[in-house]
This record gives sequence, C-alpha cells and structure tokens, in this order.
Amino acid sequence: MIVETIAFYVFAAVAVLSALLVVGNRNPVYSVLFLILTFFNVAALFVLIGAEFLAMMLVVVYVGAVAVLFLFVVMMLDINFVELRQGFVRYLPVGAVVGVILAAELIFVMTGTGLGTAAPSAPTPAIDQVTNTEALGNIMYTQYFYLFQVAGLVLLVAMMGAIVLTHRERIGVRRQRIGDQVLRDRSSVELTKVKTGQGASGGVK
Amino acid sequence: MMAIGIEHYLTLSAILFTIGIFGIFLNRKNVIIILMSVELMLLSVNVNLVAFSHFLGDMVGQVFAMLVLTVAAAEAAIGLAILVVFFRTRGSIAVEDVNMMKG
Amino acid sequence: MNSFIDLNLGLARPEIFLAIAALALLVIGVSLGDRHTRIVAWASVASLVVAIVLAITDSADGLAFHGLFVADDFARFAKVLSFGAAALAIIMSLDYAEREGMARFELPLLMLLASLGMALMISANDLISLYVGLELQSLALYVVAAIRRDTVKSTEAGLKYFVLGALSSGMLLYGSSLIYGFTGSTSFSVLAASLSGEASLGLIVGIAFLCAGLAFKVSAVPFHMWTPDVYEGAPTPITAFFAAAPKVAAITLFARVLVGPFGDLVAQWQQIIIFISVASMILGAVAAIGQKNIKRLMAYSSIGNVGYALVGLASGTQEGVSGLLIYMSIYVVMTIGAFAVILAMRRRGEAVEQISDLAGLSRTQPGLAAALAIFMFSMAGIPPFAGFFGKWFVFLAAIQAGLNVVAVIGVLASVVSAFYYIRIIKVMFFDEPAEAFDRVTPTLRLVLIGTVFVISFGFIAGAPFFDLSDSAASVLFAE
Amino acid sequence: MSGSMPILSLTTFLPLLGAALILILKGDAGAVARNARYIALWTSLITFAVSLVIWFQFDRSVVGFQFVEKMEWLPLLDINYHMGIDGISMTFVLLSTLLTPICILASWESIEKRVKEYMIAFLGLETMMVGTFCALDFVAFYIFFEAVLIPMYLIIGIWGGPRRVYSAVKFFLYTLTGSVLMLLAILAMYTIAGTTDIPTLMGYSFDPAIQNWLWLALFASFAVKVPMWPVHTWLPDAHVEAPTAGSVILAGVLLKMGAYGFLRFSIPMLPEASAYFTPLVYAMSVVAVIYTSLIALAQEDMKKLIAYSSVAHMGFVTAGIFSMTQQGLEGALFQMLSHGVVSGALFLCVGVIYDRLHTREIARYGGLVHRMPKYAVVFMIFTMASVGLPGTSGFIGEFLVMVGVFKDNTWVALLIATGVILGAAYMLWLYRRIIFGELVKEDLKTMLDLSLREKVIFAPLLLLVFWMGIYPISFTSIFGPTVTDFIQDYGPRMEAVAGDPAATTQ
Amino acid sequence: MTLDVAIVALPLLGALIAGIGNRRIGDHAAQWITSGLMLAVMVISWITFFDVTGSGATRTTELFTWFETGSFRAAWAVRIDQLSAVMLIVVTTVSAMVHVYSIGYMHHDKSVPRFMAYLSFFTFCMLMLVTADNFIQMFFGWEGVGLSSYLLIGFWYDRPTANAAAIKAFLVNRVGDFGFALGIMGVFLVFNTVEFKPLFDTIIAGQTPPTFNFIGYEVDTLTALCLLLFVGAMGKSAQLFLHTWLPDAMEGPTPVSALIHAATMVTAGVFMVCRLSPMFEYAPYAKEVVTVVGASTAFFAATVGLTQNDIKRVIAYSTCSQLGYMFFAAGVGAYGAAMFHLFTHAFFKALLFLCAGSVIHAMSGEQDMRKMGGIYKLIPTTYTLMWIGNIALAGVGIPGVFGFAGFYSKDSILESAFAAHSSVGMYAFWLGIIGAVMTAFYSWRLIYMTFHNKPRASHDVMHHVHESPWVMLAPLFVLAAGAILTGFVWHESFVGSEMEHFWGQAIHFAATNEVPHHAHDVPLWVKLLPLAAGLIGILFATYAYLVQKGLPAAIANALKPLYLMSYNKWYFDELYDAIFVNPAKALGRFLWKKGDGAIVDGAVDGFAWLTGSWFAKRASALQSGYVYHYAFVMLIGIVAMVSWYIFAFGK
Repeated sequence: MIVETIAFYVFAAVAVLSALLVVGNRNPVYSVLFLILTFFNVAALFVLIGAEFLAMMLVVVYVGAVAVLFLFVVMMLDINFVELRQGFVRYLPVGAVVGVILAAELIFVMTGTGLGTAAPSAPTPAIDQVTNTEALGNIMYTQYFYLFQVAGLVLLVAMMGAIVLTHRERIGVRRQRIGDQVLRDRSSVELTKVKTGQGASGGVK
Repeated sequence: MMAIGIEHYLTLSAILFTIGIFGIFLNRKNVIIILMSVELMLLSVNVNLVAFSHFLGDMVGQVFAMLVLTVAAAEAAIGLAILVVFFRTRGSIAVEDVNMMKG
Repeated sequence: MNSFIDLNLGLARPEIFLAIAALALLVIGVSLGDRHTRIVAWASVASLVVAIVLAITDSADGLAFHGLFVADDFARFAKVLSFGAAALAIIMSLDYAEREGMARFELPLLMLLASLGMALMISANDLISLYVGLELQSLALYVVAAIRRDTVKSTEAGLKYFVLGALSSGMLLYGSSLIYGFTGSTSFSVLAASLSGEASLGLIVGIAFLCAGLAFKVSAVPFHMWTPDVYEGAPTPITAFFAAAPKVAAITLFARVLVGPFGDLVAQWQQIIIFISVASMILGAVAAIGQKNIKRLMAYSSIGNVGYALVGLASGTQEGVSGLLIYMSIYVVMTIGAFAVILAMRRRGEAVEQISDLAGLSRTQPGLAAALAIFMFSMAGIPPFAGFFGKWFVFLAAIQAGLNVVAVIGVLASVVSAFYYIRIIKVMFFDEPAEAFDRVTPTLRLVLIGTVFVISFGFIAGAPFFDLSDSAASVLFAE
Repeated sequence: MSGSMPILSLTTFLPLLGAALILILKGDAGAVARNARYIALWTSLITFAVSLVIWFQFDRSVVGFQFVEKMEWLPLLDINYHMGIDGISMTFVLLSTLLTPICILASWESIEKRVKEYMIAFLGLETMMVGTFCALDFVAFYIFFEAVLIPMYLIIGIWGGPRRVYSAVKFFLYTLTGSVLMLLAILAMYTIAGTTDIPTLMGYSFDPAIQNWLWLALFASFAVKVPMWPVHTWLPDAHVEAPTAGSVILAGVLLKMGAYGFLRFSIPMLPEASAYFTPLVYAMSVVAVIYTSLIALAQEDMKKLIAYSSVAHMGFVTAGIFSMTQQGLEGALFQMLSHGVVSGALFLCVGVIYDRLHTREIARYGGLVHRMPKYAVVFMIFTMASVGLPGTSGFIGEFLVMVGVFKDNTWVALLIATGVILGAAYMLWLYRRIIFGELVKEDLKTMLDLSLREKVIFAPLLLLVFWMGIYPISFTSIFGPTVTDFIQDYGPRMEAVAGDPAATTQ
Repeated sequence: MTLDVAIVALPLLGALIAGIGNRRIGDHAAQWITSGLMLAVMVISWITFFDVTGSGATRTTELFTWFETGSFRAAWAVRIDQLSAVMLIVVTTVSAMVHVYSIGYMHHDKSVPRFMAYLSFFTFCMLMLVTADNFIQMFFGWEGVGLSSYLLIGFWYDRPTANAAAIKAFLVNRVGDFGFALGIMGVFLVFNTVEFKPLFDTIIAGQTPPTFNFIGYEVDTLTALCLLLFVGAMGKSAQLFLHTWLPDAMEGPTPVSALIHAATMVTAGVFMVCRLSPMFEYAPYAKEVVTVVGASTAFFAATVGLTQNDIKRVIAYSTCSQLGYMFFAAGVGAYGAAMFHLFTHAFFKALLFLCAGSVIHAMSGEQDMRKMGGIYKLIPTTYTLMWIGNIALAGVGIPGVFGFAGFYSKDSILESAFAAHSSVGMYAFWLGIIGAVMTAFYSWRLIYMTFHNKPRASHDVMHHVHESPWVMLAPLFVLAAGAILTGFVWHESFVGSEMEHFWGQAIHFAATNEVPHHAHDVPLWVKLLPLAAGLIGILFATYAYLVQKGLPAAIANALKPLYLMSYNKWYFDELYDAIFVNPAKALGRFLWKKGDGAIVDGAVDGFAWLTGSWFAKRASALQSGYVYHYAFVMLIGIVAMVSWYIFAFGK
C-alpha cells in the first residue's frame, strides 16, 4: 500500500514537473522530450491502477509515434527558436491567474463530489479472471465495435488529410516508370556486347 | 500517509489540464508547443477516464480513453500537416504571424 | 448480445451507405486522378442524395450498435438538412475549384466524410460516439479549410481552426470525462433514466465543459473567435459548407445532448445556453457592422443566427427545439443562397469578396442583386421572407418559456443586425455601379433559383414543414 | 356576407400580378420603361375599380367585419389567412387604392431611371398596404405591415434625394425597432390567448397585470409609424429624400397604419392598459402638435415643413383616438383620411415645382403665381385644407377630434387647439414664400403651369377635399356605426380603469 | 324658402363664375355678372327684411346634414330672423355697392375677375355666417370670411407688406377662432348640441348646468362659454389685444376695406354677441368683460386715430373704435343699440372708405395725408360725400328733429351705457364720451389734411387729380343716403318704442335686463353730452388745422411721450413681436436644431454610433487575428462559466 502511495506521488510529481517544463522550456526539442517523460510517468500511473493496456498504448502510440512526429516536425522546420521565445513573460501573469483559478476550481469540484451511481454497463473483471487487455478487447470488438469502425474512418481522414496537404507532385523530378521502361521500343537502342577491358566506345561503328 | 483515492488522480488530471491551458498563453508564439499543450490536455482527460474507469469498476472509461488516444494521434497528424503547409507558404510558425485575417 | 442482428444495422443505412460510398469513391478517385474530379464530385453529390433518400424512406426508430447510435425523426430531419447543405456546397465548389486550381478529388470526398461525421454526431446516443463523430467531422473540416495549401489565407484558416478546434475538443472531452465519472455512464439512455432534478457540481461543470466544446462547433460566443478568420480564409465554397452543414449537425447534437440525457437538469444548463445565445446575438449583430469583407460579414451573421437558434434551445421546450430546427433549416437555405451569390462575385475570372465590389449590382446584374437582397431581408427577419418565420418560432418558444428578457434582447439585436444587412442592399441598389461580374455559371444559377424560391414563397405552404419539425422535436421530449 | 368573389384578396394581390407582368418585360430600355408605366397605371386603375366594388357593396348599417375570407394557413399554430374589413378599415383600403394610381401618374416623368423596378416596388407596396388594412390575422397583419419596409426602403434609397441613404436606413431601422417589439407582443398574446385571430383577440380579456407591457410593445411600433413625438425624426428625413410619389404614399397611407394599429389592436385588445396610458398618449400628442408646429415654422425645405406638419396632424389623430368619444374617434378616422388626401396632395404640389426646378429650398422660389396661376390655386386649396378651413376636409377631422377630446380632457383640447393657429402660421408662411411676391428669379420666369397630366392627378384630390369637407356624411356613415359599437364594447372597460365618467357619454 | 337659399347661393354662383371663368370670360363679364347677382341679392334681401320684420316669423331652411357624429349634428341651413335680416341688408347692400364701385376702381387692375370672385365669395361666406342656425355653420362663415379677408388683403401679391398683412390678419383671426372653437366645444360638452334653437331653449328654460370642468377648474358654465366665444368675437371685430391686424389690413384694395374691414366682417363679432344674447344675458360677468373690452377699445383706437397719417389707417382705427362702442352696448345689454350702430355704421363707414378710395384714386394711389391737401375744389363730389360720412360718424344732429345716422345710434349706445347704472357702465360711458371727442377731431383732421390748405403733392399728381367716374360715385350716393337717413328712419324700430316688436324672438332679454327701457329715461345732459363732444372735437380740429396751423406740432412736441405712444399704436405690434412672434420663431428653430437635431436624433445617432462604431470597433479589435487571443477568450469563457456554477450551485 505504502509502496503504491509513494509510487503515485513520485510519478505524479515527475509528470507535473515535466509537464511544466514542456510548456516552459525555451527549446521545443526539449519540450518534446519532456512531453515524452510526462507520458512515461502517466503510463506508469495507469499501470498502478490496472490499466496496463492503455499504459502500453500510451507509450507505443504517443511516445513511439506522436512525440516522434513532433520531434520530426520540429527538426524539419528550420525555425529560429530564440525569436519564438520573445515576449514569453508578458502573458505569464494573466495565464497564471486564469490557470490558478481554473485549477483551484477543478480541484474543488473533483474532490467535493462523489462518483456516479449508474450501474456499470461493462464491469471491470477481476484481475484473476481475465487480463486488462482481454477485457478491453472483449468489449472493444463487441459492444463498442461501432466506435472501433468509426475510429478507423477517423484515421482514414487523417491519412487523406496529411496526404492532401503535404504531398506534392514535384515537377522536374525523374521518376521510375517501370511499365514504360519495359514497353520501350527496342529500335531506339542498340544492344552490343562489350568485351571486358575494351569499353563501350570501341563497339560503336 | 493516506491511501491513494480517486481524488488524487483527479487532482493530478486537473493540474495537467491547467498546465495545458497555461501553456497556450505562455507560448503565444510557438504553434508547436501549443499543440503539445493540447496533447497535455488530452492526457489529463485520459487520466480522468482511466481513474474513473478504475474506481467505478467500469471498462467503458478505458474504451473511451483508447479512442481518445487514437483520435488524438490522428489529430496530431493533421495538425502537423497543416503546420507544415503553413510553414511552407509563410516561412514561419510564429503565432503572431498568423494574423493575415482579423477584425 | 454479440449477435450481428443486435447491431440493428438497418437503422444506420444512410451512414453505412455513405461510408461505403466514400471508400469506393476514394478508390475510384485515386485510380482516375485529379483530372476526373468532376466525376468524383458528382458521385459524392449522388451519394448524398441517395443518403437523403435512405434517410427519408426509413421511418423505423430505435437504437443501433448496442445503443451507441439512435435513429429517430429528429436525427432524420437534421441529417436530411446537413446532407442537403453538403450536397449543395459540393455542387457550388465544382466551378470554383476548377477556376482556382484546387480541383482535387479528395475535396468532395473529405466533404462527404465530414457529412458522414455529421450524421454520426446527429445520431450519437453516447458520449463516446458523440466524440468520435465530432472528430470525424472536425478533422475533415480542418483539412478542407486548408485545402488551398499554396495560399497563406487558406493555410492560416486551417491552422487557426485546427488549434482552436483541438482546444475545444479538449474541453469537450474533459467535460465528457467528468460526466462519465460523476454519473457512471456515457450512454444517453442510461443518463436520461438515472438523472433527476438534482445534480452534483461535478456533473454540472462537466456539462459546462461539454457545452463549451459544442458551442465552439456552432461558433457561439465566446467560443466563436475562429469563425470570422476561418470563414474569410477558407475557399468560398468551403466557407459555405462550414456555415451550413456542420452548424446544423452541431446544433442538433447540442439539442439532443441537453434535452435528452440532461433534460431534467434544464434549470442548470439553461443558464449557459441563455448566456451564449444572448452574447452571440449581440456580438453577431454588432461586430458585423464594421466589416468590409463579405465572407467575414457572413461569419458574424452566422454567429448571430446561431444565437437566435439557441434561443429556441434555451427555452428547453418542444416548441423551442422545433423552432430551432425550423430556424436552422431556413438559415441553411439562406446561407447557401447568399454564398452562391458570393461565389458569383468574379471579375475577369478573379474572385472578389469586398462588400464594395457589390456596388450597383442591381444595375449590372439585377437578378443576382435581387437574390442577395432577398437573402439579406430574410436574414434581417423581414416578412414575408422565410427568415421571419424562423425568428417567429424561436421567439415564440422563448416567450412561452417565460424568457421575455432574452426575447427582447434578441429582437433588438435583430434590429442592429438589420443595419448591416440593409447596408449590403444599400451598396447593391443605391450606389453607383462598379464593374460587372462575370456571367453566373449554370450550377450557381440553379442553386440561386432554388434557394430564392424557397425563401420567398416558402411561407405560403410552410405548414407541412412546420409540422415535420414539430414531430421531429417531439422525439426528444417523448418520455 | 361576402359575395362569391374574394374581393379583398383580389384587391390585395392584383397589384402583385401587375408587378409580375412588369418583371418579365424584356427588350430595349425605352420600351420597357414605357410598358412598365402603362402596366403599372392600368393595374392600379383596375385595382381601384375593383376596390370601388367594396365601396358600393359595403353595408354601412352593419357593425362587424364584411367580405370575410378565411383559409387555413398554418393549422399547427391555428394561424389562418383571414381577411375582412369593417367600417374602420374600409376607407383606408380605398385610400390606398386611390393614391396608388395617382402616385404612378405623378412618377410618370419624374422617374427616369430604373422605371421597371420603380413600378414593381410601387405595386408591391400597394399590395402590402391593402393587405395591412384587410388582414384579420395578427400574423398576416404583421407580415403586410412589415413588408412595407422593403419597397419603401428601396423607393427612398434608389430614387431619393442626395441624403437618401441616411434617410432610408433611418426609416428602416426606426420602423423595424418598433415592429420587432410589436412582434414580441404578438407572440405573447398568442401564448396567452392561443390565437392570432384578430376578431377573437378583440374579444379576449388579457390579465391587466401584463396588459401594460403588451400595450407598450404595441405602442412602440405604432408610435413610430404614426409617428408620435419623440420618435418622429425619421419622418422629415424620409419625406425630404423620398421621391414625390414616395412621400405621398408615406404621408397618405403608411402613417395611417400606426393609428390604425391603435384602433385595431391597442384599444380593443388592451382596453385597460389603453386607459392607463391615455395620459401618456395625450401628453405625447400635445407635444407633437405644438413642438412640431413650432419646428415647421423654422423650416427652409418645403417637404420638411410639410413633413413636420404631418406629425402635428397625426398628433390630432392620436389624441382623438384615445379620447374614446364618438366625435374623437370619428374625427381621428376622418382626419386620417383627410390628411391622406391633403398631405398627399401637398407633396404632389411640391413635386410639381421640384420637377421643374429640382430644388426644395423655399428660398429658391417666390412669385410663382405670375407664371403658374392654376398651380397657385390648387396649392392654395390644399394649403387651406391643411390649415383646417371649414368647408375643406381638414376642418371636419380636426374639429371633431377637438370636440371629442374636449369632452374627455379640456386641457388637451386647449393645447392641441393651439396647433390650429400654428398650423395656419407655417402653411401660410410657406405659401407666401413660394407663390406670392414678385417674380425676380430668372430661372422661375420660364416655369410652365400645370400640365394635363398634373391636372388629372390633382382633380380627384380636389374633388375629395371638397366632398369630404362639405358632405362628410358619405364617409362618417361608413365608420359611424362601427365607432359607436367600438365605444360600447371597450369604453366601459377603459372607464372602469380611468374612473372617468365622461368617457362614454355621446 | 327658395329665395332665402338664393340669397346665399347667388353670391357663391357669382364667385364660381368669375373665379373659374377668370380670363376666359374676361373682365367685363366678371364684373357685371357678379355685380348683377349682388344687386339681385340686395333686392331679395330688402324684401326679406321687410317681410321678416313685418311678420316677425323666424324661418329656417335646412339644405342637408353636414355633420352627424353621435349627437354632434349640424346642417347646412339658412336661418332667417330679424337679426339675420338686418345683417342681410347690411351685407348685401354694402357688398352690392362695393361690387359696383369696384368696376370703376379696379378697372386698371390685371386680375379683375379674381377680385370680383373674391368679393362675391366673401359675401357668400358672410351670408353663411349670418344665416347659420348652428355654431358650426357660423364657424364656417367665420373662417370663410377670414379666408376671403386674407385673400383680399393679399390681393396685390407682389407687395411684401400686403402679404405680411394678409397673414397677420389670418393668424390673429385664428387666435380669436381658437377661443371661438373652444367655446363651441364647451357648448357641446355642456348642452350636447351645437344648434341654436335647442341650445337657447335650454338656457331660457333655466336648465343650464351651473358649472362644468374646464382645464381642471369648475367654472360657471355660461360665463366661461361666453368668454371663450367672445374671444372669437374680439378677433374678428378687432377688439383690444386682437386688433393689430385691422390697420395692416388696409394694404388691401380700398373697396375691400370698405366692405370687409368696415361694414361687414368686422361686425360679425357684434352680431355674434347679439345672436347669442340668450347666453350672454345669463352670464353677467361675461357681459362686464365685453363692456370693458369694448369701451377700452373705443378709447384706445380713438387715441391712435388722432395721430395716424395714412388716410385709410385713420378710418381703420375709427372702425376699431366704433366696434368698441357696439361691444360695450351689447355688454351692458343694449343689443338693439349695438345692432343699430352696426347698421348705421356700415353705411357711413363704407361711405368714408369708398370716399377715401376715391381720393386715393384721384391722387394716383397716394395714401399719405401729408402728401395731400388743397383738392376740395378738384373733386367736390367726393369732398361733399366725405363730409356726410364724417357728420354721420361724429353723430351730429339736432336732438328731436333730425340727425345723421350716427347721431341716433351713438347716442343710444351712450345712453344705454349710462342707464346700466353699473361701474362698468359708467366706465364705458365716460370713455365713450372722450372717444366721441376724439372721433370728431380725427375725422375733421382727415378732411382738412386731405382736402384743404396748400397742395403738398407733386405737380404731376396734382395735374391728374380728377373726379371719379359715375360707376364709382353712384354707389357713394346710395351709401350716403344710408348715412343720412337710416338713423332717422329706423331708430324707433331698433332701439325705440317698436323695439320689442321689431326684434321679436331674435334677441333675448333676460327679465333682469332693464337697460333698454332705462336708456330712454336718462337725464338730459346725458342725451346732449355726445352731441357736445362731437362738436367740441370738430371745433378743435378746425382750429388746429385751419386756423392755428402750428398747433398740432406744438402739442405733439409738448406731449412727446403721449404723442409717440399714440403714433406707434401703443407699441402693440412691437410687443407682440417680442412676446409671441419672435420667440415662436426662435423656439421653433431651437426645437428643430436642438430638440430634434441634438437631442432626439442625437440620442438615436449616438446609440447608432455606440453600437455601430464604438462597440463594433471594440468587438473587431478583440478579433486580433492572434490565435492565442482567441484561445484566451475561449478559456476566459469556460472559466467564467465554471465559476458561475461553482458560486451558484456550490453550496
């Protein structure tokens, strides 16, 4: 119990701290790295409350894909980061005030109200009966099959969108057109046997 | 040392959410960090959902979190794509430059 | 439980058809290439028409996909409306896309997929399906806003829309998670059954966050800030699309969420809706006054119009929701019509969009001017044009619900907004003519004739339509 | 009651038919303009002829609505297309149909650009005006009432003077502001009473607690339309900038809609509130009469002067209506008709010389009688009618109103009677500066007297001025019985609030 | 009775023929048609007069209903009784004479038909006034004569002064009519009728409600009503405070002054008071007011008449003064005397005016007496007729034997005033006597300045001085006959022993009214004093203007303030300009620029600016184009919403 408590506090503290560094860092590259750290810590917290599959996903999807994507973009766009940091402090007070108010209110709300009472539609099975992953899978592909399908469409749109926006037909770039090459008219080329050490020019009449 | 209850998770989530919002103000010039702040907010939602799921004994929350994760990834892809084309046309991603249109 | 039959796939025929059509058209589009955009586009329109037919012919009500999806009159009404708007937007985008060199087959497809997302939003019966439907729509919209990736305005519009949209999604999700946590369910059916008049603070705050997310989608104040910039920046037919279809979907979703699961908490959420509705009406009226760009003006106009529609929702009664549906239907027709005129604003092939470009239009192109004048009068709520009836129904609902102050503010805001509507008419009719616009293309002409006809003469035979909207609204209030 | 023919709908929508005909005119500009003029003239004349059937078939002894037509329109809301007229509205229908052909004739030459659109706007306007007075459903009424804004806005804005845009917008927004508040009142009344049927509502008793609010909302609309002080400032601007025919219709018919609204809605539906607010109306009427008359004295623009005089004259009307006496009400109705004819004619008089010199500045004229004696006579007659000289139509209405008001409140009568003195002052002063004096200005020396067309325009109006002045019974007998019944129905309820026993004595 | 209707209708016919025919029928046709019709009407009127005064019957011919709303009913009618019969002959005779006179006087004018049409139209209106059987028709005539007067004063529309005078006449009359109209309304309010017969019946039967509420006060019914109606009479008859238009009205052609501003229209007020004798008889306070106003006017106008130099203005003030006499006669209850003076005055005053016109005609349009003189030999007929008129005006005669018209009527008025035995009666009597002195003085001053002494006109003018043509002189003779004879012939009927028979029911005397009877029994000195006053005035004038010619200037210098006061007409015009006219104009301008312009439109435009400009700019400024601003607004929105709920529902 104690271990769990300590673990929670450690992971939570690191998560919060690194989250702060994400938004407060001068260099976006560092920000991405701190974002990854945050994700790791939250994933650890997920493990603490038995959502191993989600923890896994978080690491795989976010750290493995999204964060890397961020990093890639940050690197790709050659940006003058120093300039971007100017005026950083100007909005700090306002942001801080709003942030503190919101945080205080949310915490007040969260801690002051009890959980819902509606009967669970998909009760969490005991850990000894079935694993978290299996339980999730059981309902994901049955009861929530619909959402799974729609999520597929969402990803399709994302894919299309990324292609539509960023894919460019480059003019003047030579591309290999295998079909054309294969079907090329033989008469335009002459095949010669080249002897070793003599060079092609030698064969030209 | 008291046991870790749902309040702890919710408080953490609230703090993360607030940091996400805070980040939007703070980084008024850098769109990428704004996007990261949004990711933080989504993360806090996931913390919420998972915590609720656990303490309610209901798997739906985790399904929700799964979908949030999926969609957030898709969103990030689109967002970065837009950012890239914007950078191409504009040569900058400073938020303050994003003001062709106003009024 | 796991059987395929329980899914009730038949109830989702339009959506399933649209999804399959989108995938098929994607394949076709890829193989044909961008030169055959027209085929894909018309096929998309045809798909939407088929989807409309499917929606109309299917009168069965019920839940599908294990309760995640609902089919009822309310959903059908909204779907037909948004599909129709989407179809018209695609039609209008054809000529534009070709002239502006943005003719890509993905554009109609993305609009088609966005329409699918709208349909899923409209039929959502669970917070999760709400979210995914919303995101399907939003992601497609982010992309189409930035579809002219070589222009600064379009990409900027896409970027703004995206950043703020993501923020609003975050809020919506945060609210959803709170609702889930403090009620124990995400299903609207369960929520409706388990909630009674008393609500915990957590739930209310959750609803507030949810409302904020939805208010962003309908561009209600103070979550409207993206609207003018995106409307201005996005290519015009896309703006028309933005102004019409997603608004319908989002606002009907708004109504369904608030009236369905949270119907018993009307006293709580009513205050939010009143606030955003009043704020939208006022801001929409006032901020539009100084605008010079007609698309921007239409943006503020749509903010104001959404405010009026929300008055119907704020009343929280069946009459109110019915009024909202009527208002949105009329709004969609007016908006599409108005954008058809804006699309016709071309000089020697170049699109112009300043209000001053309309000067003296009544002399150079009287038909076009008359059409826009009719839309403007209609938006200002001057009878006998249809816009008046929209206002009639929402304000009637407000008065019946005792929201007298809201109604008074509303009508006064409509007077202020009339100022800028008639200013456009002034420019067209009273000012000295500027250079004439190019000939109006046949497709636009068709759209214009249709919308003008509906707006001008709709009142004569509006009764069946009003009945329809009333029965659609009654679904949400059936116990 | 009605004949087999839906005569009211016919009168209402016939002009639209003409407008549709004009709309499809094609060809070269000159031919289109000419044809548009003729079609408009004939349409309006036929409409007038049709409306004359109403005059002859109207049963003067009957109290209540005649020529009633009823059709289902929006069954869900129990809103119907319901038309009908009684003694109060009948004369206004005829006034509208009479003034329209006159206006079209008056615009024959003065409107040179965009004739087609102009004629369409005017015929559309006629439909709205007639419809307003015929409608027996509040929603239908509102639609007609409000739709008037559209053609009028265009008429002022397109064919108006130099400041036409400001004036048109001002007119539009002023009127709209009032109207939307009325819309709220309609909604509230519908919510409470469950119907928008006017005859039903006229018999409905609203809770006195909310009557005052409803009354104020209606008042906002009607007071702007009348216009009553202090919401009258749109009128001078609109009149000055509008083309002649626009001013004629504005003064002749549109202003009457507000007063008609008081008679049709405010008093019958909300008698207790009407009684409660009678002092307010009196006060506003008195101020209107004196204030605007004084302002008229200071005017330098002919149309503005006549416009201000309209406000003063309509002050009499409102005072008369709220006196709730036989004489006051009949006087108000008569004054409205008379004002419709007289101020319309005065605007036409201004139009005659405006067409020749293109200025409305009084100082630019003088001594016109030398070149235009016929015009001087016509102008004199209408000036005198406006001044309220006995024997002309102006006297009957004004005097009856004062008699009626005197019965109810002597102070008010005393004060509005001063308007009679001031009215004479500004009208004679106007006449003198334009017509009399020596003819010294060079450009005036070539002015031509009235043309045949202008004589045709003025002839029916002259006839009416004298007919109404010498034998007013032809008109008072139309609304007399209705007014008597009106007072019997609503007088006691108002009296109960006001505690004023004089209110119903005849 | 067809003839009764014809009396009213024929002048209208003439007016229409001349007015509509205008240039088409030409000057001569217009002149002769209208004059012919008027002469015919005159004949009919005299017949009617003898018929009515002989039989004593009142008859009313109703043409058709005019007004009918509720009990407010009035018809177009011709009511003939003794009172209207007297007025008929006065109006038609003078009018006919003026018509004929105008043929000569106006023959050089370029718009003769118009002039004749106006004259006939005026006569029509005047006849409508006197034959009315209800207040409304009376009001019609009342305003109708006002209109005619306006048109005729402004007949020469080229002259700015004429235009101004015309408007002034109309407006001042309107002020009077304002009171008259209120009076009519009051009558209707109290008695529920505006027709004379039922009204008088009710009053005489003593069924008058004692009080009614007027502007918040309970006032005595008849006093209030009579005072209101009397305001109308004051306006029309140019009584003090509302007299200012009359002298200015002399801008009109001289025949007009004779007809309208001497003989007929201005006496309408007197007629009205007499017509309403049943009301005034029971309103003693109102009668006192009438007396005081009348007497004051008689005195005031006479003082002004002393110093005027315009020949017509002198006569105009004289008219004003004489009207005052009539009023105070009516005020003390001697309606017969009032009507008698009205009757005689019509003849001699019309005569005087037409003579003045003849003089002006002779002097090529000159009206200033300071530029006349020495012409009595050149135009002896006019000179003689002027004398006749003046003698009649001054009331000279031999008691018991014969006197000119004014002798009888003025005497009877002054005697009645004395006989009233009341303080107001004595006030009227003494002012009347003083007025008589002044009347005689300025009358002879006029004669001497105009006809005697050395010519002061230019040689050219003097060269052209000629006697008027017969068409102008003939009417003068008729009127002169009237001025000489009417008093002698009818004094017994009007005010003498036959009085009661003569007037019949037309004039009502309350039982308390003893004045007409006492008037015959006044002391001898009272009977002789008016004559003496007239003679004193004549002698003094003769002395001052023929004998001691420097005297007037010396007196004027000695009494400079008084002289200026008189010369400037007691500064009434200046006063009214300062109190009413200029403030009204200034107020109008102020209300227009400040009230409408600054306040009402200022508020409207200000609101428009606030929303359309100020607020709109702020709203646009919020739309800065920066994404983080937008996000900030959204966040503020959500924080506000959450905070609201926490505070509203947090407990």
